[in-house]
Amino acid sequence: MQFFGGSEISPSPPAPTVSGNNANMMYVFNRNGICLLYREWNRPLRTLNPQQDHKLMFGLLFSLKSLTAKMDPTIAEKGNLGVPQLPGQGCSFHSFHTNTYKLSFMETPSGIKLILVTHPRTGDLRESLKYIYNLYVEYVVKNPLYSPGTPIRSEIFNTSLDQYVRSIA
Amino acid sequence: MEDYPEEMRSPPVSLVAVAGCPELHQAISAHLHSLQPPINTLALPDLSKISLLIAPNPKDDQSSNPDPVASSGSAGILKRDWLLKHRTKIPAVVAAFFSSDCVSGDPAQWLQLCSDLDNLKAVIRARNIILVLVVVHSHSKDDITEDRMLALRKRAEIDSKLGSIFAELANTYYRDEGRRIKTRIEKKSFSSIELHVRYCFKVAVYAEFRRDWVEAIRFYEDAYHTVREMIGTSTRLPAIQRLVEIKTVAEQVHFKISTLLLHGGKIVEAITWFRQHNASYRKLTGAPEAIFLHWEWMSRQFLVFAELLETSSAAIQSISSLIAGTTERSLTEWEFRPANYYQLAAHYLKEKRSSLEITVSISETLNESDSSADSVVPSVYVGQFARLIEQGDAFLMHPLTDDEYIHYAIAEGKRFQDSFEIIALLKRSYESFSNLEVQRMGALCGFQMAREYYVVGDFTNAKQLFDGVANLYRQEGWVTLLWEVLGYLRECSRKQDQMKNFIEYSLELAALPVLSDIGVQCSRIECGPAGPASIEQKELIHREVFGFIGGELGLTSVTTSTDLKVTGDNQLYLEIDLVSPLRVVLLASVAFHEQIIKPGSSTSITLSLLSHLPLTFEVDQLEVQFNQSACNFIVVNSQRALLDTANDDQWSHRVETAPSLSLSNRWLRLTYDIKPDQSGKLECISVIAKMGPHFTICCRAESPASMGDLPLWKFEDRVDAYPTKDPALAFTGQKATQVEEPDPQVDLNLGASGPAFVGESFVIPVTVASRGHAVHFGELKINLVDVRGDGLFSPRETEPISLDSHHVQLLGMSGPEGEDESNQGVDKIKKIQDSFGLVSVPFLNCGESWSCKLEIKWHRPKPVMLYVSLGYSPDSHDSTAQKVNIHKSLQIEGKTAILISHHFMLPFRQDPLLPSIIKPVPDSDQVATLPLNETSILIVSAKNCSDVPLHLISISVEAEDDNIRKSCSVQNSGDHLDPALLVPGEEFKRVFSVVPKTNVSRLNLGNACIRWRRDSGTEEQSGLAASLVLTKERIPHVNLELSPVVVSLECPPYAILGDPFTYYIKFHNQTQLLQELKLSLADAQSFVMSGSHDDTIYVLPKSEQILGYKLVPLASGMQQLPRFTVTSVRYSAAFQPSSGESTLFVFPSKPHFNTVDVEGKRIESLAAE
Amino acid sequence: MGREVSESCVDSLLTELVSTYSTRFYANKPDLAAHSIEAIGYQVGLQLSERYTMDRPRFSDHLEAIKFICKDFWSELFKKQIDNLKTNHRGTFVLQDSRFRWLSRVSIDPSENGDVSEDNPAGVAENKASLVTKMHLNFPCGIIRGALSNLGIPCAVSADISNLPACSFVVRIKV
Amino acid sequence: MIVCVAVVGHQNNPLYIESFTDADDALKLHHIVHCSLDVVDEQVNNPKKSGPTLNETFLGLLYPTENYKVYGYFTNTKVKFILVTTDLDVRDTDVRNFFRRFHAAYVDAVSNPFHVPGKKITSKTFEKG
Amino acid sequence: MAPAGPRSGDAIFASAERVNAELFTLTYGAIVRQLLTDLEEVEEVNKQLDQMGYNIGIRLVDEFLAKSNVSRCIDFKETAEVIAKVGFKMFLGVTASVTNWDADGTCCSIVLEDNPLVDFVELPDTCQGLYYCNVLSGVIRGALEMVSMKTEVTWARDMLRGDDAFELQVKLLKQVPEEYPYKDDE
Repeated sequence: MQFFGGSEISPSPPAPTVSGNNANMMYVFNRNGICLLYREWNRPLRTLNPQQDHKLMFGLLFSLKSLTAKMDPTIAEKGNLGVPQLPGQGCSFHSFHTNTYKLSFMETPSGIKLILVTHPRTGDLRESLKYIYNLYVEYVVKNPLYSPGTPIRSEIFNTSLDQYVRSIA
Repeated sequence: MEDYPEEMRSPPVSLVAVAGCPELHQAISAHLHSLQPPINTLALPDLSKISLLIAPNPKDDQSSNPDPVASSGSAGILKRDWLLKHRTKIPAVVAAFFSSDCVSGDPAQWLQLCSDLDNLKAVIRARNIILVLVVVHSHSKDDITEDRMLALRKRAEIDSKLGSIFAELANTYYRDEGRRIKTRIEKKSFSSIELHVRYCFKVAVYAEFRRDWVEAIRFYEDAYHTVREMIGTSTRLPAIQRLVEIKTVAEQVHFKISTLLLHGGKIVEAITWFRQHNASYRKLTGAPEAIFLHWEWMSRQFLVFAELLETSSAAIQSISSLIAGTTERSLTEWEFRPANYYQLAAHYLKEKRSSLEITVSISETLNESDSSADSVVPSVYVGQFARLIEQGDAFLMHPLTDDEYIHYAIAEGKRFQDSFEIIALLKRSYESFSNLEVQRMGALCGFQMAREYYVVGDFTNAKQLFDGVANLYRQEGWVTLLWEVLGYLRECSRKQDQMKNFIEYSLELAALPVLSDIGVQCSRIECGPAGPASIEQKELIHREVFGFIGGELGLTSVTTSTDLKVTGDNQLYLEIDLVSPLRVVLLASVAFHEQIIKPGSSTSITLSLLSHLPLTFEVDQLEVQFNQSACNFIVVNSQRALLDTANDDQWSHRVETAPSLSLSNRWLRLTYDIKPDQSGKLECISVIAKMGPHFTICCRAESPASMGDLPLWKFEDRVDAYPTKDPALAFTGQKATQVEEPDPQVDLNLGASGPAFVGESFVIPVTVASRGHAVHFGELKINLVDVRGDGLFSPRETEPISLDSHHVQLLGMSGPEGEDESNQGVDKIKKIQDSFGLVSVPFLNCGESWSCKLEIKWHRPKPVMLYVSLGYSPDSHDSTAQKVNIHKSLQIEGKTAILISHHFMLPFRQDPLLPSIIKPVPDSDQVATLPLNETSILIVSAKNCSDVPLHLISISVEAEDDNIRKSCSVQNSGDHLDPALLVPGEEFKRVFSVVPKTNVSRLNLGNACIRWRRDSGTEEQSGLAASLVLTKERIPHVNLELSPVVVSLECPPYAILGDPFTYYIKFHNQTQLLQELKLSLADAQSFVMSGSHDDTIYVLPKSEQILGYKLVPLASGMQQLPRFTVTSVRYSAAFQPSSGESTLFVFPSKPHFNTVDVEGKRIESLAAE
Repeated sequence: MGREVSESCVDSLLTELVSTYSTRFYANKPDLAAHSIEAIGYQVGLQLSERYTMDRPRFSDHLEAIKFICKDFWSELFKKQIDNLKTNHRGTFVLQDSRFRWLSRVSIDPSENGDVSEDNPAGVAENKASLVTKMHLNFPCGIIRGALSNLGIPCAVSADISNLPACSFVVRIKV
Repeated sequence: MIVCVAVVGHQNNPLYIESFTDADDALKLHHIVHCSLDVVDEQVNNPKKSGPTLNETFLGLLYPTENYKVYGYFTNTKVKFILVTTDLDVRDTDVRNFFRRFHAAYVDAVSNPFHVPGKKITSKTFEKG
Repeated sequence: MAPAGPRSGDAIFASAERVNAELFTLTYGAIVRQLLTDLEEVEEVNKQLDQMGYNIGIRLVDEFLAKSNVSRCIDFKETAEVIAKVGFKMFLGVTASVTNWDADGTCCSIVLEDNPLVDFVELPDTCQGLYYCNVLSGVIRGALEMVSMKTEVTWARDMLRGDDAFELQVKLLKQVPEEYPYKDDE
């Protein structure tokens, strides 16, 4: 599939698996654990302050990754639990879901982590995350005003993101 | 062109001969010459002479009968004298004149005549010249006068006929001749190619005689081509001479052709023709030893053509249009410029010179035999030479061998100074180029000229030219060319031992950015004195120059073998400014780090130096100069132990030392602190570099921000860098900075009070109070500026009140109170003008203060801005020191305090009939009209429109001159009034009775004058504050009129209810005429009255008529009397007393009080309303 | 020679160029940064104009040259022409590109104010953004100026971004 | 053959001048080139005279000297190319082509970021004997 | 489930938005020259170019990953290959080759025969010692660092200095694993 004539978004986003607005929130972290983006669509109650929330989410992923890697039956030698890894090293998980929500996760070799929390019954969102990653490249990385590693503040990006997420869910 | 014989240069003119009757010749020849086309005349006293003239020469006869002897034909191409002969010796027509008496004379004469004719015919026939016989009748010699007349007449008619006859006869002759030869050409009946050429030439010439240019050109061209053919074929002469002959002929023919073409205005053809000519002969250099002949010949071709072109191109229209005309663009406009050809002529002449030199050098051995060259002369044929050998009395021409010829040619060649010839040529082209503003080609010529001058050792001329050229090359950055020129210049100045120039040129040379690869090329060039333009050469020059600078080397001058050096007694000092070509040698940029600095505080300054000399060099010391010399300082190169130099000003300037001052093509950047103590502009003027004891370069400082680019060429051996490390400074840096002035420690106060009134001289106290600063050389500047911008005075001011045209005026200023200003103030006032003042302030110590008063007078109500500025210097020692300035300004309103108004009233209950009023003339202006000799009343009122109480001193009416005062009496009723106090808004009236006496149509009463002063409280102190002010207002003039009838009404001052009184109407006729008046009396409801209401009265001249009516008041109080209207029949004008006049007060019962008093008051009050 | 490279090469180069000059070298001297960036643009414009005017007849007047900039020159650079050209006939021209490529991705979120690291009110953020954008525009301005002056038209060029991503360049010809 | 080519800046300053003769007349050629600028000025200033088509870059024959022909070319960027050749019958088209190639070479040369107006390396212009 | 393999550089280049190389080349050239005038010292210029490259690399890597569809860069060897084959192609439109690996596979050379950066460029004598293309080394360094490979990139050959090709020596110093950025204790 081909991406992005200039900044036009040409490709058709992968069809949402289930219809109905079921995207809750989205996180983007960079390799240093800085939360570049937090965006929520429906999240009824908020218990923690943003910082804690982000930290919690990052921690969850971090440990989950090492856990999954640790549990990997296919690989012979495994580092000790909690030993840091390279991004994309070892196996990694794409998503998990609880009875109330589903968390889809994607990590690029450059350590960008995309987390999309949706309704538990949402289908496979990997392509969607890829797509969002491309949005990120087009509108964030290529925005002359954006300095890498800083929180994303791009109107175009947010709008197109919302638009897209709405279309999945 | 001049070296061509005349007959070549001008078109031939027909020639006829006249013989006999010599007394007529003069007239005839004159006449013939005046013909159009003219005819030249050959005058022979008698027929016999003609045979001498045209000696029938058998050898010369091949024109008449085809000559069997081919040798003569092939001896040469053209005879040298042939053309000349036909123009001067061989007439087309011979006219033999016989006077009738010798025809009808004695047989002896007759026989004589016949014989003459015979041998004349014999002579002529040989050349089939046409013979004309003219018999001149002249009558018996008695009666002279008549004979004269006849003679004249006859002569005249003869002449007139002759003219035409001769002309056509001559034509026929030339035509026939031409035709005869032409036929030969056509049927190729000639033995040799030479003859072919010759025939063509002749035909052409004959055609020219006939002014048949087309044919002429045709045959010349034919001749030309044939000649060209001969080159391969002919074998007649030895090779060199052969070529010479051919070329010479070709040259002549070509000359003919181009002349004809150009005179025919066929420029383009001419040029193309010349091009071919040039092309076909340029390569024919001939034998090497004779090659210089070729170059000479070439040069001549160009020269001649250039001259032809020049003479004719005056006639032709603009070149550009010509070019537009040419279809094929191969012909560029430069080929139309004579300059072009001069240049080339010069070029070939140079070739000639050099080749000649070579030949000479080779053939030095032969020199001794040069004498043999003397006897060589041009032979009978064009372009041939022969040795003249003397045998007894006869000369005979002996042909030359080529060697002999060469000798001869060389000998000839040596005789000429080619250089000057070349210069002359170049000059011509140079001038015409510069006339056309074709600068670059001009420059080239200039350069070549200069080089010639240089060669012949004329350095002044050379230098001047070179300089001119150098400028162009500098300006356009043609390095290699510039290099060459500079090389010469350098040598010139060396030869003229001008050390300074020499150094300058050398430095510039050394700094030139020669591109290495061009350098390589130039090594191939036979390069000028500059040597090859290469890096090595630059370095060589560099070293040499610094040798001179250091004083080691000396300039071995040509004139005095003593070599002059840069030494103590002749110092060397170079200036480099913004336009100097030496900027590349040394460039100084200076930047202050701050644009504005406080006095006494220090700032840093960066000076950056750059040089493009090939080698880096050390400077012994730098001196930096500012406009404030106190700031100057010196930077000493620590590596160079400074010699005795500059010790003289050590003490005055501060001296910095730099580890090293080596200049190269990288910026040398030095930063120093600088601490100006004077305020104002601080600018770096120049940086002076000292190298060696006796050499200094003064380099004008430049701001990096506005640093002009170096000359066009770039030095690509360095990336261009900024003069200062800090780019910000590089873009904005300035060589000048502003030092703020110390903030003033003195107060300047303007004590202003309230608005000023027009007319009064308003006083503004100014106080200078020092706190901290002493005031030296204090100066107050005072300026009045109109707030609304429209000027303070109007030049075209008319009304007499302000005779000077100023609206607001600075009257003067008075010194501090206490001392009286009359003497004290005046000498302090330096200058007081109407709107500007300059006042000096005395010395004040700290804490002291000084004050003065400004007097300003308003003539017009308008607001004014008063600017007062104090300039002083806080320290005593020099008055020139930077001054401190304080500025104050104050806006003052100028108001009118008193408003004057006036109006006239007629006397009480008395109405003059004034026709002009009653039925006004349409165009009458609205001026009041007063009855003559009657008493009218003028009321002047003054209103205080200011907001302060004013004292009214007097109100008066002042006539402007006495005769007015005579013409009418104006006096104020009642006596002088004591000063009245007018509170704001209050109005004060004064009554004047006016009695015009003399009868003038309009009367000028003068001005209403009001004297007043501000009410300065109770206590009157002596200040000017309460000075009297006079306010005038002009009373517009009034018309006077004598009223024919005056009607006045008389009744008691008052009436009492119920009791009757009489009421008179008095008619006074002031005219010499009987006046009929109609009176109609209206009823008044408050009175009962007796008598007729309408009446017609006749009043006798100068008499008075009175009507009386009894009235009984019916009501009390102020009552309206019965109004009456009087109509004058004569003037058909009616009039009526004002209602005010016809009222009367009715008392209910008889009052008791002083009537007079009452009356007075009543009048007052009545008058007042 | 028709050679091409990915657009992001140029984009990232420019982005980096600007940030280098305006934040690393002359962080506190914006005018200096602007000057250098403009100078770079100038050289590029100079060279490009040399290249793109090859084998075409000489321009007879200023307007022709400006038109050239609007049409051929612009489409060489951006594959589109200038959308709107205005002039006052007294040496001032306004070239408007309704969708200027180099600004197409410029965007900040006005709603979101500040962030964790340095929290600055939206206003500040915004005008900071517009400053950076202006800094970017020095480059195209330089290009235009370079091109024109190489065509013998000395001029001053400024840019106006009242409504992104439209952008208009104002050319004032020096007389 | 071509004896000299030159590039002249808009201030009539030589940017590049190269002569291909081993004869020692480089200086002379410089002079010729310099003088030819007069003709260029003339033609450009009143274009009615200049080449067949108005404002064409190719100016055609500027002027013939004794042994040379001088051709001119005037770019849009006010840069002048001068060509001096010895062969006296050259077809305009050849000259045009030469100039076109030369122009291309020139453009590449000035595209060198380090190019300082002045020196230039158009080695590939030796073609066309 | 397995991530689609890397897309070919040509495909990406073909599909990507492209611009005239001249613009790019000249712009870069102008930048270098301006740096030279502003910084004067060649060494300093090299440094800055590398720094710029590094910053560009940091940004560019994401575009590279997103478009090339590369999902993991663990192995240095294959990463280098991808960069050479895909990276150079998709951005500069030229292909590079990876050669002379050292024994332990931590050092290799990326060789470019063709390089749009240096069209028209000729180094003046004064700029010897300038690594004109230093930006490239910076980019690679930056990009690799983003995929957690600390490298050292140096020039082995430079056509501007008369060599027959451009050769970048890439030496892997270490691979930095991802750290947990927060202190464990709150």
